[in-house]
Amino acid sequence: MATIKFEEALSRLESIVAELEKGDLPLNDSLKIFEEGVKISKTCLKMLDDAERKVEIMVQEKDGKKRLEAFSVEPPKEELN
Amino acid sequence: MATIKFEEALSRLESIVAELEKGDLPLNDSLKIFEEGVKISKTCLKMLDDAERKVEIMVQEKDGKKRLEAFSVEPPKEELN
Amino acid sequence: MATIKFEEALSRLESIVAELEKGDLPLNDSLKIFEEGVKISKTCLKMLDDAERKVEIMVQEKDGKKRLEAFSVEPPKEELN
Amino acid sequence: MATIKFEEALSRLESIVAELEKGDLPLNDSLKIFEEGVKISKTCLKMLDDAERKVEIMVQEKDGKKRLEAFSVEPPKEELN
Amino acid sequence: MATIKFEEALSRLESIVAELEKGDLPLNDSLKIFEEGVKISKTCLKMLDDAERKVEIMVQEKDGKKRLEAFSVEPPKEELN
Amino acid sequence: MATIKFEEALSRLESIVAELEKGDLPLNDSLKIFEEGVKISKTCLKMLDDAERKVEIMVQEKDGKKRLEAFSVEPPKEELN
Amino acid sequence: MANSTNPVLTVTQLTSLVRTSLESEFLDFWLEGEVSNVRMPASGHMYFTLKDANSQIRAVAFRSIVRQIRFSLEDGLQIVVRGRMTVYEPRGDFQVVVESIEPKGVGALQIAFEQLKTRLAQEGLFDQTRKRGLPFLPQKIGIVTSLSGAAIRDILTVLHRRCPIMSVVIYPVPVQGEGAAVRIAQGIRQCNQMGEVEVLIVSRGGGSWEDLWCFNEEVVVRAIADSDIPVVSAVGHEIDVTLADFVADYRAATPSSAAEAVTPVLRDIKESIAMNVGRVIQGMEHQLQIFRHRFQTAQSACPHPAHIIQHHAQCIDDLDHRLTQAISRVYSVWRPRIDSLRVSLNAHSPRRSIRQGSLVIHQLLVRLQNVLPSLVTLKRRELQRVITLLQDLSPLATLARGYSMVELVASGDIVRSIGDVEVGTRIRARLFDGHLSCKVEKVQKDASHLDL
Repeated sequence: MATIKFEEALSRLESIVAELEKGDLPLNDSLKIFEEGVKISKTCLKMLDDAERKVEIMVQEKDGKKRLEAFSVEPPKEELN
Repeated sequence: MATIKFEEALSRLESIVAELEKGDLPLNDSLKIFEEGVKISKTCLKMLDDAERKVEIMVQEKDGKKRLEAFSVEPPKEELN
Repeated sequence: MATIKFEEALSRLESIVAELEKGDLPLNDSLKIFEEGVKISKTCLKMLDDAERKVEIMVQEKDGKKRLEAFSVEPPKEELN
Repeated sequence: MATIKFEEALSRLESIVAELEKGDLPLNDSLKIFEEGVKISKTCLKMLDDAERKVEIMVQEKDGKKRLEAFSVEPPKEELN
Repeated sequence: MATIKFEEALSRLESIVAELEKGDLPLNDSLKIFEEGVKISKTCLKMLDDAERKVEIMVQEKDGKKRLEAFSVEPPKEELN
Repeated sequence: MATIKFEEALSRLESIVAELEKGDLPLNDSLKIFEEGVKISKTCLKMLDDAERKVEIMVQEKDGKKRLEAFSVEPPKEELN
Repeated sequence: MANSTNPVLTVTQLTSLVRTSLESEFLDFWLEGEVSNVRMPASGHMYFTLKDANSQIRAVAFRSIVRQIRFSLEDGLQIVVRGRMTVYEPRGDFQVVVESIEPKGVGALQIAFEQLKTRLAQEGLFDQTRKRGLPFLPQKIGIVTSLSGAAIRDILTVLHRRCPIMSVVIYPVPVQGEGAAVRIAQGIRQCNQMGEVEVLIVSRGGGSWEDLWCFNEEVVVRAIADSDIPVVSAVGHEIDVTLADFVADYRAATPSSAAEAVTPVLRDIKESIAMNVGRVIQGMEHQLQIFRHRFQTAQSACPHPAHIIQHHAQCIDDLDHRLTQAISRVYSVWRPRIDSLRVSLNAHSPRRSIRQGSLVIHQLLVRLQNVLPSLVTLKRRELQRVITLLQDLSPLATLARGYSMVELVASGDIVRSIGDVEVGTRIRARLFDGHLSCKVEKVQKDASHLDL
């Protein structure tokens, strides 16, 4: 669901850019969407910056229960970083 | 002041200037519209300044802490709140 | 004084001068309209003084404190009040 | 004195002079109209003087203090009061 | 005396003189009209004196003090009283 | 005496003279009318003197003292008394 | 068909009729033969000939089909194609339009594949309308694959390279052999149950047709079809096509391209955001500049009312000056007029007539004074003459000659005779210069008197 917002935010940002670049908005409206645009971009960037990579693996216990466990990337994977 | 739009104020100012330039107004009327013009130009200026400050602040906030600190040592900006 | 318009006063003064310059008025009438003319010209000058002061104040307000102080050290301006 | 108009007085004076010039009046009548003529000429002069003084005063008042002071050092003007 | 006009008195005087000069009046009548003539002439002269004094006064009043003093040093005028 | 007119007296006197000239009157009557004639002539003379004095007085009154004196030095006038 | 009534056909008409006829007759058939004359021009379509001992026929595989061929077509290869007939009208050639190509000899597996595919297709599982879009930037990705294969490595590598923040949940499953299909389907369902991921990659590396077979099994296909989470399939190499590929929302040719399909490049996103926000700021600043410029233009063009006021003040000064001039001109007209009237009045004062009157009166007076004395003198002269006459005639002259006249005192009667008196009578004797009062003493008659 957060991804939908993110996408919407990005497209909103794009339409803000288009509208501001047309330049035919009243000052107040421009200011508002400017503010909105800046906020959106901050929010988006923050989302991207704040996200932490987690690689997990679903494992099955002996009792048959399943749970997620951190998946340690194998040595060959290290090379990828 | 918040109720009048910048564009309306600006276009009123422009029509005042046009009328004053025509120069065929009675003294009293030219005084009155000059006064109005002065007021409106103050309003416009304030609106513009406010808008610019807002933009600056937002841009600085966007650009993070460093700029923000640069702000806080500028006392004149504080007075404007 | 506020009720009569400057332009009306000015045109009355012009017609008084014209009538006096024609020179065919009875003495008494000449005196009367001369007196009226003098009054009107005083009134007009006062109106103009008022207008000037008003404009000055407006401009001072517009330009803020600095000008105001600059003004208050101009003694000739004080005499006009 | 105020009830008679200067112009009427002046034209009466003219007809008195004309009648006196004809010279065929009885003594009494010529005395009477001469007397009237003298009175009228005094009246006229006074009217004119008054008018002129009034005008002077008005002009002085009109021209304000500076002129007034300039006047008060002109002794000949004082005699006219 | 005030009721008789100067001109009537004068013409009466003239006819008295004429009749007396004709010389055909009785002594008594002559005496009577002579007496009348003398009276009339006195009256006339008085009228003239009065008139002159009146005129002088009028002229003096008109011309003010200076003329009055100028008059009072004219001895010939005094003799007429 | 005042009732009789100078001219009547004179004509009576002339008729007395005429009667006396006729000479046919008794001495007695002659004497009587002669005496009457003398009386009348005296009366007439007095009338004339009176008239003369009267004129003098009137003339003096008219002209005042000086003339009176002027008169009184006119000897011919004295003779008439 | 009656020859006599048949109209003459044009070539085009005939060709078109033949095509229609062929196409409706040979709509779907399997054809076996040897490949020759393989030709693949730039269009990406593939043209070849199929032949057997006696005949040959032209065949065309259009680009979309060519892409699905999981083996390379070479001359001499025995293949089975599924296709339909058509006529290439410009040349009048009839040809097979190939729908799918399989090497000859796949046998029952292939048939089963085709049968399941047809059934599921009829159910609508492969409809394009069922396919869902992939999320733009999923927070978490699920991967259903084997831990041992190259696929997981490739996927993780690509994910990390493109989007280092991407979280992953791996559902390890066997991807070949007995029971693999069920485990794969379980993995898919499990993933849906956990609900943590936004997109799911179902994958395995390359292998033989048989190795990949579990991805053609119905349980897997249905698990994919039932998934609430969009599924990306990446099975084998590019040429390998499984039913899982048909049912997936997106078919990736390889595990790497599956990873690419589910993640954007993070750096690109950030750059795009940064660029957009830059444009937002610029746009705003530009607009502010335009407004400020417009405002400053208006403000600096505003005329100051002081000019107007000064103009008016000058006007009034001028009028004021004219006013004063005009009024003094009024006086300069009136005053000389009065002065000249006063001079005329004085010149014609009654003094002159008074003086003249007095002159006339004095003249009359002189005449008056002269006339009466001369009148009196005249009268006196007249009187004198009469008086002289009277004196000349005076009876007293007689008396003066010595006569006297006697009269009675008592009666005044003249005494004419001695008889008029007696002794003692008082008488008066008149002489020429007076009278005497006497008393008669004696009466004596005179002798000389003659009595007649």
